[in-house]
Amino acid sequence: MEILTAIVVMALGALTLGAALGYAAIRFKVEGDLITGKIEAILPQTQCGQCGFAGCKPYAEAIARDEAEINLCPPGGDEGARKLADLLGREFKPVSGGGDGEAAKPKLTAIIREAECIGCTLCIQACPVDAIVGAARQMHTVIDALCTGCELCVKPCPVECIDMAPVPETLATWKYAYPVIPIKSVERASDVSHNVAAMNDAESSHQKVA
Amino acid sequence: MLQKLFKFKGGIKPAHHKAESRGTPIAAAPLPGHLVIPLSQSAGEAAQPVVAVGDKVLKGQFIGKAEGWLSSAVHASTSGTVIAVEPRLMPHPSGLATLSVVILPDGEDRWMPLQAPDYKNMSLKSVLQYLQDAGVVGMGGAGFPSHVKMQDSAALGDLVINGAECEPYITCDDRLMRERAGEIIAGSGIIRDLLQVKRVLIGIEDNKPEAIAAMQAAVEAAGETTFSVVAVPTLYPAGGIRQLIRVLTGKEVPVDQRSTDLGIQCFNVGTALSVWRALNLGEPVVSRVVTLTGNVEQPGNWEALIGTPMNELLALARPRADTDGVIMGGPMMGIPMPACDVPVTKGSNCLIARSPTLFPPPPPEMPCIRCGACARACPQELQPFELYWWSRARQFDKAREYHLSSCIECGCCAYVCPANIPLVQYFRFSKSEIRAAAREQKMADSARARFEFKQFRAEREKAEKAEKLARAAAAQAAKLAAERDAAPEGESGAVGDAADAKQAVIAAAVERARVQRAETDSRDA
Amino acid sequence: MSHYFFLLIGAVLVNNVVLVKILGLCPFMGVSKKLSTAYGMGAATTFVLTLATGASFIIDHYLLMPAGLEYLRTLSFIVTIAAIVQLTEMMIARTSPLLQQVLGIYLPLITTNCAVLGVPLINISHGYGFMESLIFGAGSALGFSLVLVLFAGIRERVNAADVPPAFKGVAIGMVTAGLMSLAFMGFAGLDR
Amino acid sequence: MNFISPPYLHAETSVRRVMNRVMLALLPGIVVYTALVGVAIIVQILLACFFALLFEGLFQKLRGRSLASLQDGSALVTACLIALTFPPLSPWWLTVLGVFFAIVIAKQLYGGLGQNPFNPAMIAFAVCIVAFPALMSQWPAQGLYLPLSQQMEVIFGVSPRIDALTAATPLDAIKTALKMDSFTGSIQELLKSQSLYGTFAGRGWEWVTTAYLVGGLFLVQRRVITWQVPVAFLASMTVISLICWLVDPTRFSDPLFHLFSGGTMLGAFFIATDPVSGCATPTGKLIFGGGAGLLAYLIRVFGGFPDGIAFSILMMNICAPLIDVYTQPAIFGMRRGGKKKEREHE
Repeated sequence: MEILTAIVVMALGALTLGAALGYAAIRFKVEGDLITGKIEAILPQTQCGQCGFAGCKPYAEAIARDEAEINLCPPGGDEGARKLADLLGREFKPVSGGGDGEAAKPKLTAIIREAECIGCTLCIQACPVDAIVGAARQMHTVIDALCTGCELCVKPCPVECIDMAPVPETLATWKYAYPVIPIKSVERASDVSHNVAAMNDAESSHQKVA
Repeated sequence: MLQKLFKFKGGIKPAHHKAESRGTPIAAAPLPGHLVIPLSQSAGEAAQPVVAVGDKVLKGQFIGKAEGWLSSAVHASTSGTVIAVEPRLMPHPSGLATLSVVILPDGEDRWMPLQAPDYKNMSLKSVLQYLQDAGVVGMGGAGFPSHVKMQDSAALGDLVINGAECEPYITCDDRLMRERAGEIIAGSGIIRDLLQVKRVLIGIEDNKPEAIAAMQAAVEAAGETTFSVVAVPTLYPAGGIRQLIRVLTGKEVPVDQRSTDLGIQCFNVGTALSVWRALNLGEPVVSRVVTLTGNVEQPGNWEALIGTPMNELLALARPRADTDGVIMGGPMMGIPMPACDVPVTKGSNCLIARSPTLFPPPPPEMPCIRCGACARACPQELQPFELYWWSRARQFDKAREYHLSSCIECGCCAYVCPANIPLVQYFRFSKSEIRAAAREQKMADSARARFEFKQFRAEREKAEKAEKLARAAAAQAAKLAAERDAAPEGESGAVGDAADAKQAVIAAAVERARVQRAETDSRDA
Repeated sequence: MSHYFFLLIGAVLVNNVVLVKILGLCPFMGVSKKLSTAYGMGAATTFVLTLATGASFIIDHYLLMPAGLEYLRTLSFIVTIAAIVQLTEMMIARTSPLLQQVLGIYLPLITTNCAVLGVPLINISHGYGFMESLIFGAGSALGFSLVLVLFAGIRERVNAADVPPAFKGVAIGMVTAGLMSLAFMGFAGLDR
Repeated sequence: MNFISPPYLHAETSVRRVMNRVMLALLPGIVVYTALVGVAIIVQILLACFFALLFEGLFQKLRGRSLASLQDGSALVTACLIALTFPPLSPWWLTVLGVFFAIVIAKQLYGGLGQNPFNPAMIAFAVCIVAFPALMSQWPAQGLYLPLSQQMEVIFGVSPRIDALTAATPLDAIKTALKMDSFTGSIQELLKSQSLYGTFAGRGWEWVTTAYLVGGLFLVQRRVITWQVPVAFLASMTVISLICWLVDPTRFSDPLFHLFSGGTMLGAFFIATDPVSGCATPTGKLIFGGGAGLLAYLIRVFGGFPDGIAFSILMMNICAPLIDVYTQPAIFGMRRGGKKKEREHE
């Protein structure tokens, strides 16, 4: 008898709650998700596909659906993975799999050896961000400023005339280093002493003038 | 002189070390063996070279054309021959090279014909254009083009002429004010007229009584009534723009605004002199006064040509044997030079010969104990230990929350730090990382836009193709229906032939390229 | 009145649900990496916990006790709490996008928060009345939010510290929580 | 070769010097304390210092770091504070245990100097008083001066049972009396009747705390610490004890008693002022000091422990990061003249 009461009470409770929830699910339905946009804003938009998805947006959607790890994006690096971890409240995982102190891969840009280009337009089609210009049977060239370094154009080239080269440092892109005692300072030191020698030479030449 | 002065919080009082170099008058430096004139000498883009190797140039001749409004023109500092236009090491902490014009002097130091402009009857815009072409930039060190600072002159009330020279060791502005006060006042007068301001405040630290007296005398001699020479208390960094404005006017420039938003514009005394020279004599900026001091036998001030290699210039002051490098600027904010032969630029106010005894290497960095000494010393009233904490951990968002962008990198915090932490270096690191991240974000956004557009295009093309195919198929079907009796084979065969032909062309090209590469490879080997 | 006051203070500090009763550690460790999220979680928990104590009191007193089904307490409380959380989440998602942004991702986490189950059970074992239950519930929730936010403040700093690699992350968080618990022992005896 | 970066000039300061000044300021207190209870306290200090350096060194070795950090003096300051807050005749292993918790758990696990959220010495005290409440309240009976050999026996002995030699501190005595329902008299009478306790805070002990006060004032004068924390600490304790005393002078002792008994002065000038685990902003320091003083009074009078300094400071340590976040002072250009605009420019 007691068991029966228990079953009835629980069943009633479950029914009530179920009904309420079911009603609420219909009544308070919302569409759209905010999170994908936020994830995509963090991804570096190289559209390189190294994550295994066809671009940054599909990857963002996969993360939002909890179907992908957050550490699959090499161009975003550990910094990007950390931001994703923050946003999603997940545990941070280093991208490279190695220690997180590892130096990031230098940024690359594609360069077409123009003498060898046959003008097949395959690389233009492969470039996800329209950074290669040219026309059929004409020489192609990469617009440096637009290239994301995704390397997607390298494989399609039938004559293998596309190289990936590190982006040279300019005054605009130069950054101050993290303040640690540099280990390679020996080279710099010899450089300076060489220059001091030069300065002393200059001094003696001046004295000669005087 | 009876001006009410204000205070800013923080600041430090390091030993001045100005006595060494302030005693002797400014002397003209001899012509160096060659001149390396960097084309990047202003805050904007590098100037474009307008001379080629082998060209003969005269002193003051145009050699670099300004590239955009924030850029500034560059001139030959002496007469001679252009022997190279190539990237050379520049006086910058990066140790990067920039396009420079190398001139072999002919020894005559002959000016090109100079003609002073009739600036009083010119429009403001053309005066500013003239200043840009004369290469007038801030002589205090930052090298911000002066014409840009004069462009929005609306609603300006005060002009501040900065003669504070608060950094230890440096005395070039001190000497300049003592020896060329008249020109400086005249230049300031020109700026005042261009900007149409009501009041000119000349702030000079009170450890330079001779300069104050000279400037005072020059003001009286010129009969200027809008000028007041103000002795400000010696406290580093009283020469910082925001700090000087605070001391002189009591106004605090809000963090997200510029001084001009409060109706105040600020120029260095050296800049005022350059303006006077450019507009009264027609002389472009080809030289500047440089303090040579530090580990040298004969400290002093020299008028040096822009582009003089630093080691040749410093040799005039006879550096001692244990000198191991050069610092451009003062001991608080100066930049260690990547090499000793980098050229003097328009911003090189001081060269300090460095030695391990003069500036002993800092003791090893200890952990921060949050003692707060840096916060008490910070003239911007920041919390440097918090900035350090987050910068060290590379949490740049946090560093930004603690107003990293307001840091003026004056070095007060690192000066007082008991743990010897190179705080400024941490802040510079953080700032450049933040800048880089912003740049990358911008690039990523535009990449996304292009990617999405490309996808949209692909979709559209696909749709169009599908439509076309459908239409063609329909036509084909109709045709087939009409000509069911005729031979259907031929047409599809033709299509196949066309595809084959295209394949053959590509294969031939691939073959050609392979041969070509093999050739180049064998050549390389 | 003073009885209620001491009950509240006791629930917030002296018998703090996390640091003294050691309940609700999961969200305490999980959602304390950033201050902003800690605030969101604290607010959501306070809301749900207060509601849950009230609801469970009603269920216990008017459903389970009359039917003699006290042994079904745990089960029925879990179901009730889960339903309340779900309902709240749906309502918030619909009615207030702002609140949704603040609380959205934390609400489902509360379902599995043992503090939310523990506090109603403590209420019943102490024999609190309805008003007392509500105050104890709200006090516990405030205590939870308080230490969560304080903990997040410490963790933000500690995460930037030079912690030995073996102790990085949750490990040093556990040590910190232990030391906080130690400090909260100082309140022992203050509620009388 | 070191990293060369501006500024190249540097003021004459170092962490070592700061720590040395703190030790120097502790000296008057140590001297008076020694005069009061004997050489035992010196032995305890040496013991604590030795093990503090040992643990710190071992940990640094374990992490593969250089031992240079041993020279900063921070471990010694922590060790001194532990020795001074523990009962002078506590067994040696108790001191060592305290040092272990302070140096290894509270300090090195967080990365060492400058990174610990809690005051190490107070962690040591709290751990030990929770784990060994009897030993930690075993203070030598006031005025009882044991010969050195006997003190060593107590500290290093195998079975140091010296109940006869120890007594409750005045703070403890009052609390015990208040907790007893049978207690009817006033605490003034209690203190006088025992004749053990001196003029205003226990015989002799008020001189130790006065010596701490002198040392603390020296630190303030030398700018090693700022005034905010001690002033707020002492002020809040004065105010709350004054209020309670005025309400019922028979049950609550006067402010002077509270200021000069237990660890008040040591806490206000030497422990709550620890910059690492405390607040850093001026307003934050006031809140920190005020909160610590208030909590210390509440815990020592109403709580379950003989003195509340350790717990109150740990409690404020917990709050410190948050207080700092919300008491950030306006920066140059955010206050006068300018509107208080939100950050995020540029």
